[in-house]
Amino acid sequence: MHRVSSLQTIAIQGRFGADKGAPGVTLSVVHPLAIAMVIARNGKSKALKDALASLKSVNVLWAGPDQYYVQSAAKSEAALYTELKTKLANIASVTDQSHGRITIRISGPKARAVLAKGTPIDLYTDEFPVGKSALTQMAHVGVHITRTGKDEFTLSVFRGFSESFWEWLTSQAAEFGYQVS
Amino acid sequence: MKYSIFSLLRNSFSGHKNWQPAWRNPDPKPEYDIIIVGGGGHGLATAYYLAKEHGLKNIAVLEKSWLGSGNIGRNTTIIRSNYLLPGNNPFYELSMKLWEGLEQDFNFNAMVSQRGVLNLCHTDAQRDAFARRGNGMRIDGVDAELLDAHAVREMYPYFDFENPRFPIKGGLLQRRGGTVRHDAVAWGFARGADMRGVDVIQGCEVQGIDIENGKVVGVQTSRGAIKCKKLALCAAGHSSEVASMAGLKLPIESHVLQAFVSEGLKPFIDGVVTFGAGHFYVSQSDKGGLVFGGDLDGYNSYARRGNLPMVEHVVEAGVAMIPALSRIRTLRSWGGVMDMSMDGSPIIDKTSVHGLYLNAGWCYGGFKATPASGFCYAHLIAKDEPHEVATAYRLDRFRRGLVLDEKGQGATPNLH
Amino acid sequence: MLIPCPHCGTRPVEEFTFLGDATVTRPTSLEPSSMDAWMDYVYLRDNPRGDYTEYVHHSGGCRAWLVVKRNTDTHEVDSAVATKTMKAKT
Amino acid sequence: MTGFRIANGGLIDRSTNLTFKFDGKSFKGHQGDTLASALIASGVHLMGRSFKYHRPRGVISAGASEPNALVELREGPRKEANTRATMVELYDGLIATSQNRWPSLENDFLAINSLASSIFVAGFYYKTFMWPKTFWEKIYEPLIRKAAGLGTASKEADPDTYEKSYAHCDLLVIGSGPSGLMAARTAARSGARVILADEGSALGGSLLFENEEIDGTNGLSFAQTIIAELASLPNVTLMPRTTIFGWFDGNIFGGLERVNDHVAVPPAFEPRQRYWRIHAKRAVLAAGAEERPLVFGGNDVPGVMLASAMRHYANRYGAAAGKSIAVFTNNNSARRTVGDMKDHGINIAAVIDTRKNGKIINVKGGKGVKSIDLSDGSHFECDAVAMSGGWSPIVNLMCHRGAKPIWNEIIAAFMPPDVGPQFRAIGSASGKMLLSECLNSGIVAGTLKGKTPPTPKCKDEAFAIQPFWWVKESTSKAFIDYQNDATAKDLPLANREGYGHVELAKRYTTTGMATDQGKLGNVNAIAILAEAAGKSISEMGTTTFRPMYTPVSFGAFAGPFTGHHFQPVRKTPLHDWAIEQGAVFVETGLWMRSSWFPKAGEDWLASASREVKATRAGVGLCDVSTLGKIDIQGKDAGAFLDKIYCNTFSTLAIGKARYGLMLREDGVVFDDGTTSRLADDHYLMTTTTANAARVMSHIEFCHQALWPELDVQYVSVTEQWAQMAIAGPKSRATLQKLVDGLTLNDETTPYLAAKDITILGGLTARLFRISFSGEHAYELAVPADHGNMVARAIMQAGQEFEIVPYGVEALSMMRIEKGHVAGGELNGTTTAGDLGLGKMMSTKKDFIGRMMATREGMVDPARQCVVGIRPVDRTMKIRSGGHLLKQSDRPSMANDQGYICSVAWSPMLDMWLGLALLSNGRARHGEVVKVFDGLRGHHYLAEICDPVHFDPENRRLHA
Repeated sequence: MHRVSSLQTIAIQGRFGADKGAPGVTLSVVHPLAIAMVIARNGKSKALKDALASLKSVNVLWAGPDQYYVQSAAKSEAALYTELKTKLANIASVTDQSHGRITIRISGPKARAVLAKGTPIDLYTDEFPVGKSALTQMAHVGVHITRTGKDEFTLSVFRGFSESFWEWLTSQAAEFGYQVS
Repeated sequence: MKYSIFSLLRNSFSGHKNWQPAWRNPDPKPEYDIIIVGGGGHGLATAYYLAKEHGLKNIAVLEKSWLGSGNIGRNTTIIRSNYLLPGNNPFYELSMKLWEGLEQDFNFNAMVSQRGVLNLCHTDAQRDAFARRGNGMRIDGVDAELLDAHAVREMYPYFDFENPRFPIKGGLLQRRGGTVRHDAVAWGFARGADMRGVDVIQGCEVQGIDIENGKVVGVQTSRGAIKCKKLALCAAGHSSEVASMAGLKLPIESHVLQAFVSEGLKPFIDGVVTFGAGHFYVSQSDKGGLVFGGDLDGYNSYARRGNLPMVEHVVEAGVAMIPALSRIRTLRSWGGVMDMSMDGSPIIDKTSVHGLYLNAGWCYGGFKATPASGFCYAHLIAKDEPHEVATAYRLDRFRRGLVLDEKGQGATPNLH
Repeated sequence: MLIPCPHCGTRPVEEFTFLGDATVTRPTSLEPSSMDAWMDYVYLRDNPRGDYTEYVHHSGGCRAWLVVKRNTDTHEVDSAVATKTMKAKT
Repeated sequence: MTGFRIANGGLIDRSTNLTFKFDGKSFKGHQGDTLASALIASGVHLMGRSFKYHRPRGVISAGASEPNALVELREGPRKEANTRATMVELYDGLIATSQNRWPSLENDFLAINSLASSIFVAGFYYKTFMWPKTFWEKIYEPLIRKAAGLGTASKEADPDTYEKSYAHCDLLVIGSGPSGLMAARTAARSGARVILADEGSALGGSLLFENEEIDGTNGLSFAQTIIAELASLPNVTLMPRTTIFGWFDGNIFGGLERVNDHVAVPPAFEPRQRYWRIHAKRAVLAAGAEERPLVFGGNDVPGVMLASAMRHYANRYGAAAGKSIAVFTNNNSARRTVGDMKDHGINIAAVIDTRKNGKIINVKGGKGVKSIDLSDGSHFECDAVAMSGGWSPIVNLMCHRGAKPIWNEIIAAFMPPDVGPQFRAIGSASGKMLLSECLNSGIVAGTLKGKTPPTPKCKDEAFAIQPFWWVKESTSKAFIDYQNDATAKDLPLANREGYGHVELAKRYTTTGMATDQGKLGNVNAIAILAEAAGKSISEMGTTTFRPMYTPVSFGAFAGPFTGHHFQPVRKTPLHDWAIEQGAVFVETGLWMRSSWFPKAGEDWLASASREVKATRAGVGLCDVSTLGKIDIQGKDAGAFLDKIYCNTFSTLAIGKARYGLMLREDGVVFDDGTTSRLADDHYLMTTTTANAARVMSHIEFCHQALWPELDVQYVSVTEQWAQMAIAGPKSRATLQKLVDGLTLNDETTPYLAAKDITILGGLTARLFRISFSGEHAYELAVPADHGNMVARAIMQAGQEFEIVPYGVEALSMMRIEKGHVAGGELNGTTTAGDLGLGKMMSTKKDFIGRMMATREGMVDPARQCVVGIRPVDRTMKIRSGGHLLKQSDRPSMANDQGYICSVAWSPMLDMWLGLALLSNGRARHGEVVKVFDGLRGHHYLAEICDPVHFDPENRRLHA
């Protein structure tokens, strides 16, 4: 069934903010996305890590002690959930969060400068390399952040905050000029 | 020398060379009937009322630093008697009545200024709670008014009524609330106590409490041992430390509370206003600075300084309430150490040690209580029984399940 | 103030929530005679000036509860350990 | 020199002509000027009036410590009071107005205060204005308030924006003078991440105006070369116009960047200012030293200024403070002023050195210097006086965490304390008075690894000082704190009256409490107070240094979180549907909830009443997505819930829901909600909207800190599910149209059933048969992205039953009709017993709050407990917050019996009714009490009854 993102009518494509040549950042909403939270059962930390390592065509992102977001853009949320339930039985608790979180990708030369207006995490490449995920706060909202490239990050927030968070993010990007794609 | 315009004029002719010290600077005597630990507002007020109301003379107030260096010297100067619970209301109203005659009483202008305290509400639930509180005041004849948004706008048209996150729906106003020049309260009580024979001793730190057979007999201080018949602890912020010298453990944690002042301005805001959708309250001193504050920093601390997150938290709320604050500048921040009690209410009581009394746990509401706290503590010390308006402030209320929890937060001191 | 979260690395105080003394232990007895111990647990605190051991929640991060050793005078933080790890060791 | 503009040199661009207005009069200046320098170059010295005596005052410094030249900058909503003219970069069209004067700066009526100054000594107001008592608020105080204060703030909303940002570095260098530049370059060359911040508009510090020679070149080009190198390095961030205003725990520094204060209006999309939180592994304080005024009669006459400020204006801005200048000093740094002024062709009328040839006793002149009288009886004409009382290292930041500075006899100044390797002072901020020492200390501090590079060669000028604190022979006033008009005589007076401790003297005389926070005057004050008290300066000590080093705008601290963005808005998955239905929203915490759904002409009461009636008659749909939902799994999930709830959940059957009540450890009710068992090891907890976050933290604490051995995992799923209450006798028929392959009846879906189903041909959903309204009702949860679509489908399905959307107002009416407790009763002070739920507390297990709930006060029968209440006169409106009295009792708190917590209009019973907390209330059903609502002038009789006003037998629930 067709999923409607909470930013469907908010994140309108186009070029916004200051015009200083190429946009400082590009923003896009990653939707639809299947997301499951998996949390290791008692004493199963290692077993879960191993099991997750063997999964195919999913992203596994650290999301707290013994907790991970498993993401897939290709699978349906039901398929991902069922697969994980089966494969991780007795190893982890699995919860569908596909609809609970909105994921936004931010990329471009000013991505770090925009995010520094929100998070206290040092996003300097040496300190926060590609592939690393962290949990933090930006603009009074809890954010799960992952570095996906030298100048590219994904941010995920609770669905209900997504519009408010989008407004903040775009207002902070405006001085550099931004593209929504 | 009595202070008045005449004494001031007289002294101006002699180049102000003849002013006498506002209080003596006595050395401690070997023994007192009553020793009060802590030369802050409450300690000095206690000494003053012991002398004035109970005719007791042989009293010392021991202050480890300079007079008024504790929370009396680092608060936001607000007075009010708009409490919710039956155990609190009469006490704070007594305090308000004492404030109203205080300056003439101790012959010191502390600038008691009743320009009103307005608490804003932003939801129906908050308004209901204000109605309950306001009626709890009115039922005892204390002034309280419930304002709607229109009435608030009449008073403060430049608040954010147009584009707020949480619209102002009204407020609870106590017109008799206001501010007092805080340092002057300490000085006035010190002068008043001194004139009545109390020894106010600065730079005298209590380092030990001498107990024999379950009874207090004296204290060890940085200026030697001093004997006493009764010992009254009054060291808010540090009550746990002082009480531990007598082997007592208290239902108290120490927390830091920041406050701020802006650069001096021509009249900007007349009364005291508290924001109901965030932690912010503000008033303007006679000198022109906006005095404002908010919530505790949140962590246990004995440091008289805070950190940036609470500064932001408070100021965000301030600008949300009054957008015009934006271009005004914050001049200075400071921090005080609060006795945060487990139910957010104070303790005025005897302890399990004979002759040892406790006045503690004022959280961040101690300033407005200063006169009543001194008055009731003096009553307790002199008569060995609580004053009728302070009966809810007993130490055994925790054990008995009779806590006085205005905010309904339970045993989490940093949430009160 | 910075707190070295064992899961997230060093983060500033704005991401944390403080609960207070972590040296108190929840009694197990439900007998009326254990009321003193319960009073101690729920209400009474040493409230030391100086070294302090406290429960801290990384509420704005990984949401782990930590036991933090911190000085209440200087605010210097000595260590932060996840409560789960601590309890598992004892 | 034309007028007071020196013909050439300096860092101003003489090819630009900027026009600006001061007090309505037009002036011209150049790019690179400050407002102060442009006014001085225009021959204007009178820039302000003092606080108490309204004395004419001119600029005294060239930087952030300026106490006198404060102006209202800009107009309308952008007006900023108390802006230091010395820090304002000139831009075309600038408008500034002097302040604290009436009617004009030239002729200030309140200068009359000066005549009464023999009465207006320190602390005079504590001794008077007490009689008659009522006069304080009516007469004295309003006059005082009007006269006090400095600038007038705008009351309009600020049109500009502000930002916040974090920064991280290996080394933060505060100040970009000789030592700061060396530290930054040395660290940067070794690859460290460096931030160089300076309060000034340009980097370079004292090298921007002092004549120095370093490495064979002049100091300015030496600085410019280094700055260019730093600017080219990717690991260096240069932050001019950035004040580091505070040092905080964790070596975190607060900074204020004045991004666009140097232009009339910020460019589009750019903030006015940006507030920085800088996390620095190490930092060095290279803020330099502050020159001190000397204390002598008339040291406040416009035209008297610091010797270094005078050469700052001349060398950097080409602005001459006068044509004939007297120099007054106690140290040899002022020699530079003499030399520089001569180089600019300015006459030196006299050089008075306290170490050699006496003192200035009085400065003559009202609104500008005319002449000086010396201690030897001589008299000189001059139009400006340069003074130097020595140099104070700018130690402020290093003292922000409680350390005290240390008095040094040799340089007669307070030195920064040792606060550890994370933060060190260098250069003149550390008391180094020779240029070579400053350069060297910067290099040493910048060497984070490897060998220390060599120090550039330079010419040093020897420094010597003989402290001199107060020309006591002066007959006119000698000022310590310029802005607050504290004079030298005030300090001995304070000591005489018992306020001799430095902190008491500060408070009594207000010395150091002005907008400059004693930057210029405090050391002089301490020295004079020490002498009066017979103590050494070291014994006297300083007052406390606190943030902000220089004042910071509220706007910067608030950043973008103002107005509607004060807190984030949280929207439910049904928000769009609710808008389509015409919802009026209400803030509930951060959530926007639909409150009522008015039809044309309806107010909230009419709308909500109609919603209730339609729901109770047919079917209604309510968005309950905001309730907290926590997914709890694990083999010990049931055992864990038994600890959290006072009732038992481990015995709950799979596929069933149960109402749960949780207490705090002190025995008071914490939260309630319905929790379902979805599988053997899987529960779904719901919490109230208000407590959702707190319950989650509580669960995390209980598991991680108390019972980590339990195998339990939990995660919030509040946002995953759109949840809808479908209530009313036609709810089943409505829902039946949506569900796939399931006949809804009491067998398949009994009361309190909880099951996974699919709807609309395969959409995952969860169905709960639970009710808050008292009706036969369900809650249906679907994944959030489908929320709006499903709500529309339900509306479609219910059309034949005249389905209505209902909001929280209707919800509240129905729950009060049914006597269900909510926020008004779950107020953090009520026990399970108070709420009539005492029997829920299990006696067979430990749970949070069990023991404390048994204390005598918690089980006292006289406690206030929940009852129903209705007016005896059924036509009367009642309101929450009224207090309850026995009919025979007079109003007083002592007689207080309780209060009304929640009220609602009951559309079903056609009257106002409510819930109240009443002492021993359960035994008092049927009693008539007096309601005291003095706040709204309303006193009436009300009847106490069972809290369940409507359908007490719960027939509708099971219908």
